Amino acid sequence: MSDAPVLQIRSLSKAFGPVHALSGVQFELRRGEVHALCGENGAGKSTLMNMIGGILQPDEGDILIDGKPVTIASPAAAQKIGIALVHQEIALCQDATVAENICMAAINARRAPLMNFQQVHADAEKAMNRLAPIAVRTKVADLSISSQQLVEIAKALTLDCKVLILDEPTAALTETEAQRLFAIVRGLKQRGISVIYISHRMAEIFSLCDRVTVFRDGRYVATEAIEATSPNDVVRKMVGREITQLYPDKLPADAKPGRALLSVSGLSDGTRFANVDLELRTGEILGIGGLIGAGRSEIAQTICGLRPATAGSVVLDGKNLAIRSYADAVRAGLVYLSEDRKRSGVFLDLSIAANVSALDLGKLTGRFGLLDRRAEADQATSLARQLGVRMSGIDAAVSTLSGGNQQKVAIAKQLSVAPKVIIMDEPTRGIDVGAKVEIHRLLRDLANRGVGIIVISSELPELIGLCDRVAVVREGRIAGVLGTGQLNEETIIMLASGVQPNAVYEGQAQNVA
Amino acid sequence: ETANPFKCEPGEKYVMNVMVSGVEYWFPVYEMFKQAGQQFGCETEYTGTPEYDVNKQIATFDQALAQKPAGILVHPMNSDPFIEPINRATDGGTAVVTFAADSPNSKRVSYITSDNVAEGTYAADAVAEAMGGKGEYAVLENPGQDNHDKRISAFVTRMEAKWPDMKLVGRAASNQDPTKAYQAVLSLAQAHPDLGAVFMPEANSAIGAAQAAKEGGGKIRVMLADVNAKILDMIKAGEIFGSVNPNQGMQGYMGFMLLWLAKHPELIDPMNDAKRAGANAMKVPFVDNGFSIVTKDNADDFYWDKYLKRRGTKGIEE
Amino acid sequence: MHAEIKVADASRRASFARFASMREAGLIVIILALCIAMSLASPHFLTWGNFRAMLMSFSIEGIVVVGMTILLIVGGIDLSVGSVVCFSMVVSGALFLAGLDPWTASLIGIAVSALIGAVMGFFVTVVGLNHFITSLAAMVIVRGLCLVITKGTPLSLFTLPPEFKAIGQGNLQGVPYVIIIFVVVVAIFDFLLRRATAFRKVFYTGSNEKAAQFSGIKTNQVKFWVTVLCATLSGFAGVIYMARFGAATPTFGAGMELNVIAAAVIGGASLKGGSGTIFGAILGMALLSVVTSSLILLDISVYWQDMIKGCILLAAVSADHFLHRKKS
Amino acid sequence: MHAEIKVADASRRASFARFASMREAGLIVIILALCIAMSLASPHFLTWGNFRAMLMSFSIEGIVVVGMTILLIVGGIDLSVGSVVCFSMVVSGALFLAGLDPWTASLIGIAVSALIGAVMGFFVTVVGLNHFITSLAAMVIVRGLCLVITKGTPLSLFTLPPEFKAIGQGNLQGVPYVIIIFVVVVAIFDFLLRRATAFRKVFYTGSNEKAAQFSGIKTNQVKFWVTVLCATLSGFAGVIYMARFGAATPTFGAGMELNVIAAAVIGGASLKGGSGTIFGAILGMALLSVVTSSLILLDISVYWQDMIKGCILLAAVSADHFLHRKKS
Ligand SMILES: Nc1ncnc2c1ncn2[C@@H]1O[C@H](COP(=O)(O)OP(=O)(O)OP(=O)(O)O)[C@@H](O)[C@H]1O
Ligand SMILES: Nc1ncnc2c1ncn2[C@@H]1O[C@H](COP(=O)(O)OP(=O)(O)OP(=O)(O)O)[C@@H](O)[C@H]1O
Ligand SMILES: [Mg+2]
Ligand SMILES: [Mg+2]
Repeated sequence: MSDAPVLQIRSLSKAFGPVHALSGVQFELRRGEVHALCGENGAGKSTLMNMIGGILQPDEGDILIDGKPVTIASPAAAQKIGIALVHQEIALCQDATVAENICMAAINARRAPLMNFQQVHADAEKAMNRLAPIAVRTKVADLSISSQQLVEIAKALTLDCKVLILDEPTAALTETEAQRLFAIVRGLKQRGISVIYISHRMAEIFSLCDRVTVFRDGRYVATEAIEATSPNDVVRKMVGREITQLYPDKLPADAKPGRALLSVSGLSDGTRFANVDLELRTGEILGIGGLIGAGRSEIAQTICGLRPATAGSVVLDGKNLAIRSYADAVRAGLVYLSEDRKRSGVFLDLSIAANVSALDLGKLTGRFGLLDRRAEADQATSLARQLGVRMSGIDAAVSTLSGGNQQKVAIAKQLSVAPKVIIMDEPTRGIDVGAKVEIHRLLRDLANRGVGIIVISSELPELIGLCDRVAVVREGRIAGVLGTGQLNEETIIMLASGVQPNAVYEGQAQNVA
Repeated sequence: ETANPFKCEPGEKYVMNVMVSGVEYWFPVYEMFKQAGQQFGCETEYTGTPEYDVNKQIATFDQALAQKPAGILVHPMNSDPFIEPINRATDGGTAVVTFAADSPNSKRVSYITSDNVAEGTYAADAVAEAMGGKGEYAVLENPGQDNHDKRISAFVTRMEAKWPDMKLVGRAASNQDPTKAYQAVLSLAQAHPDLGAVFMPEANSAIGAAQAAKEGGGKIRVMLADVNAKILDMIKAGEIFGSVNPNQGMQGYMGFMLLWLAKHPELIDPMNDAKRAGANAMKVPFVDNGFSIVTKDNADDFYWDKYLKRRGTKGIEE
Repeated sequence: MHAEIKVADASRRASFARFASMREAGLIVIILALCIAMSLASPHFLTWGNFRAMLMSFSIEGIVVVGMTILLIVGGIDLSVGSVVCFSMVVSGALFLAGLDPWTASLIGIAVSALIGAVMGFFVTVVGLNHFITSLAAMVIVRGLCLVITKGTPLSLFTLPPEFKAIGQGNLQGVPYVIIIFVVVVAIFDFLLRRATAFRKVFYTGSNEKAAQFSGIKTNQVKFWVTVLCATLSGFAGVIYMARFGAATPTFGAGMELNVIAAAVIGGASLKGGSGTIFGAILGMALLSVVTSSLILLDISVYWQDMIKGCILLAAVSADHFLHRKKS
Repeated sequence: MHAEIKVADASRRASFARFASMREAGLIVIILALCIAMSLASPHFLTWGNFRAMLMSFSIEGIVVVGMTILLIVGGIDLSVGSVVCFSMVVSGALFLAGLDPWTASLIGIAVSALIGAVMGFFVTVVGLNHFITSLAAMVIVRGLCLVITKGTPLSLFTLPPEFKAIGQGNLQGVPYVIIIFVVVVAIFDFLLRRATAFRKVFYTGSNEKAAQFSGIKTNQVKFWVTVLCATLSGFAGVIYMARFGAATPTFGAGMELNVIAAAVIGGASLKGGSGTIFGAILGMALLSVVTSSLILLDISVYWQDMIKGCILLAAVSADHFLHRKKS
């Protein structure tokens, strides 16, 4: 009996109307292993996890726990048999505190008629502090998306489970938090808990996991031991082709610097950041790095007029940008891609086509102020093809897309206009390797054509591989700007945290222990 | 030594209390209530809730009572809910008279109204006579409001009793809403092409009903109770057949008298057991203020704004 | 030849599929079913007179439904529609009685209605109150204004010139102008809501206000103008009511808001914003109207009418829900 | 000694800060300000008689507000409360007239109200309709039932035994039982809503139903029971009204829903669910009541009452909004 895998999936299928999300897949999770699940966006990873977590029901096939077939009728049922799920899409009660969100399952199971808030706060604090020092009495609505992601993880960690599913937990996290999470996962593994780990970051998979299973187009492809395979191999199985060049060529080191497209000087918002100077030149891709909560998003949003500034100036293409609202910025040719796609990136209930055209309706407006629906459809179709959005059609609601494909729609929306400068906040969050390469190539093409590109990213390899220069933000100030020659993980981490990299990791180790 | 006993003490105040206080039915009542008050040298006040809500009306009644007036002339929206407040008022020395609707089980001293049954009965006779005692008719109702229900049932009862050839072909609820009345009459006219008359117990529905009747070719006689400027205009134009209108003025004037008398029982030395029984010797249980039939011929005399202009008063605002 | 049949068949099937996938299909089926049942039960049901009566009974309110639906889509709500309808009647009527010609008076009536919408829009967008509470206050205030202006008595507008009354009472070759106006307004706004760029922004704002802001849409402007539009359409409806009834009653339209919102919700609008169609809302209105007049036609006792009406409503909405859910 | 003062000062400041950060602080300030203004304007305002009248006017409705607030928090709404209040009166009254003792009759009245809640809960959770449309249908159906049972005429319950009537009309050393019951119900539910485990689930469900489900909360059960609770409290209120009025009128409670919802929303509940407090909702109710009775005390012309009432309401809500926003 102890030989039986903790969890086994047998020829399981699931269809959403005409879309076959999964067809006859299999999967096996052994006791105490960390098992990676890989696949392109829309391969069916989250769908499978949702079925294991009791949120969806399979059309066909079996789920076996400890060798016995089970029906997992609801999330509650899943919890009862020891399955904890960290969702790809953040699902927290915005009006409740962090502590209550973390302890919600416990509160639900509680027999005592009255709440014991002290206990809840203490328990939540304990779980939260293992990951990041987020005050547990804050309302979730007041947290940034990355902090919410951490809360979501902490929430799962409080559950007494034997299978922990992590669906892209690090998509919005920086190195520091990710490392803490890995340490925790390793600790769980030691205690015999099995973990399913979904991620598009190959480095993480190869440093953390024991085995890897690959899905493609809703079908099972292969399962390998990590030692027996390589990142390239996994990518090939996922994408079905070889990816030779992960990042596009950068500007040659001796290239003449272009003219200044966007200059920010002395920008402050009075609370989160102060005295920010930035300059973006034609032809280059400027990266912005930093820890969670450093204020990168706020800086970008303030530049675009999405938040008020208290001091400083922004010059766009030689003209002083006096904007009162984001609409002015868009008109002036400055657009921003939000990091929080669910809250401010996409319209979940609207069609893909309508989402793509939201940023510039004027372009699609024909005579009498009517929308040219053919032009809208053409635009959506071509951008969706370019970005490889897996969908049933451009009329489908965005809510029916997989997480990564939703992100692609959000990017398509930005690309639908022809701006002078695009600021992208975590653009490749949740996007698979193949599509990432495609998006990076697109950004580089745009840069070469004179469009200014600023990329905010928490993924260090992306900053280093894609950007020509990286500005690092620490506690609301620019800690330094690194040129091509200086770009490496250690330097960025050092600037971002203000400490030597080794010290950072030691600190974490202590925290975890 | 008191030359004229029919005078108020300084500060003696009489209040009139109603629900849906913004509608005009009450205005003539209060107007005469006020005139009587002035003749007696009393203060008068018009209070009530603008809403159609018994709970809110009781709140305004209680508030008025908190100021310890000499008497309250009240139109209790529902009879029984007012028992407790009226009794509390009476026990505290405030006289209470009900008008147009009663609270029979309370300790109110008097009740003054026009006779709803007589109104319904007359309306039935008028309609049936005009139709030669033969034909189809329908009624629009406002189920749940007592005086309206009484008028309707009196109307129907009279038809059945005295006019056997008049056939009731439809009852619909219009709930005092002109658009609902409009739709109801249009539908009724479809179902019953020979419909010759429709009766409703209030004026709001009549505006819609008359319009529908007019669009249906004017064969349907619209009969109602109560009037307003629009109804009067339509009566004069022949678009409405007629209306039974309570004598609101007398309701107010006599209402005041009844209150005043109830407040001053010492004026008489009753020749009965009232004193020994601790009862109010001035108790007049019921007064009928009568009603008028409004037709083309007399409609001109019922315009409220013309009356106000002629009298030079500000109506309920004083 | 065989192939041809297949093609025809396929195209028929395709157009059926398109019909079935419409949000409104369920409602249409239910209303038709009710109509068939009714025409079996009453010989008077399937007559032009009866349909005309039903149409007349909801056409003017239907104009208010149009505004409400758009407002619901943007995530708002307007409880003041009944009061504004009344206010527009009262203002126009009073101005007419004061000597203005009825057309100018009506225009002013509609304009002040729009102004009320603008004030509500101000409180919603600038002050930051929600639509519910703002329009609730407006409902009370505007009703109060009606009382102030009329002093509680209906204005009799008997002297309105016939060419003005014709709007509400006349007809073009048997089709009342009211119905024509209603159909035109519905058609225009249904079309605009599906096709016009400006109205697309209404959907964006209602679906996800923050995402709309992050797409450069001035959501406050959108909400403001939709609020104004809803009040303006209410004002327009008020003027038509005035022409129909030749009167301006200060209590007119009380309780209308619930009926109008119910129609929109039955027709697929969500109180949470982001969805709804005008065609659907009008079908919702039609459903309510068919039920009401059926009960009168069948001569159901007034005591039972409410109960039966509510049950039919519940059954219809449940059926629609199932038809719609099976589809998706 | 200097240090002591500082400590006292700090603790005073802290408790002030705690007060100011309460969601309800703004409303309390506004109501107090209104009361002070009123007591300067009218000598009758600051009397026990007047306060008793104000309290009495909203105590029973306040019990309905409690249920509505909880339902709003879970993301629902109940338009049928007025009808259910009436239904409970009518059923209990009819049973009493049929010979049952009033206590049993009342229990049955409350039970059938709960049953109505259960039916609504069924349609919401199992069939999947939304609360708005379900409760709208229930409002019409239940009102219809009241008419059917009473045949449209009020039931006179003059013969109710005095010990039963005392619930609605009696008092304990000058404090009416109605007010005592109201305060107890509010205190219990306010406490439970803040502290009870079961009621926390209401907040979670209303805030994000999916997230709550993911945590194992059976949100449909939560919604079902809250719907039942709201109807049950309405039924309870109906029984008290019956004791107070000694009558059961088939039209009672019409329009109550709007007032009740308005109170909850003024008190901070959101129609989108997830937030609201009972204390706040009761303050909302109190605000509405103080405004109404002030106008009557000041002997404002009825033509102007509505308008002024609406304006004060709007001003108060705006002020509250600013006070609250400044805080956060
Ligand atoms: N509710 C739904 N309705 C229709 N289609 C759906 C729905 N949910 C998922 N799908 C489809 O199922 C497929 C698998 O989606 P899933 O979310 O499992 O992908 P994934 O592997 O998790 O991708 P990602 O890496 O982007 O998160 C996709 O094609 C998606 O469009
Ligand atoms: N009170 C709040 N309410 C809503 N959103 C908030 C709030 N505070 C911060 N945010 C959002 O959080 C984001 C800022 O995130 P954060 O403070 O973590 O800075 P950051 O440097 O962008 O970090 P990261 O992007 O890595 O999360 C912004 O998008 C901002 O809109
Ligand atoms: Mg996924
Ligand atoms: Mg960020």
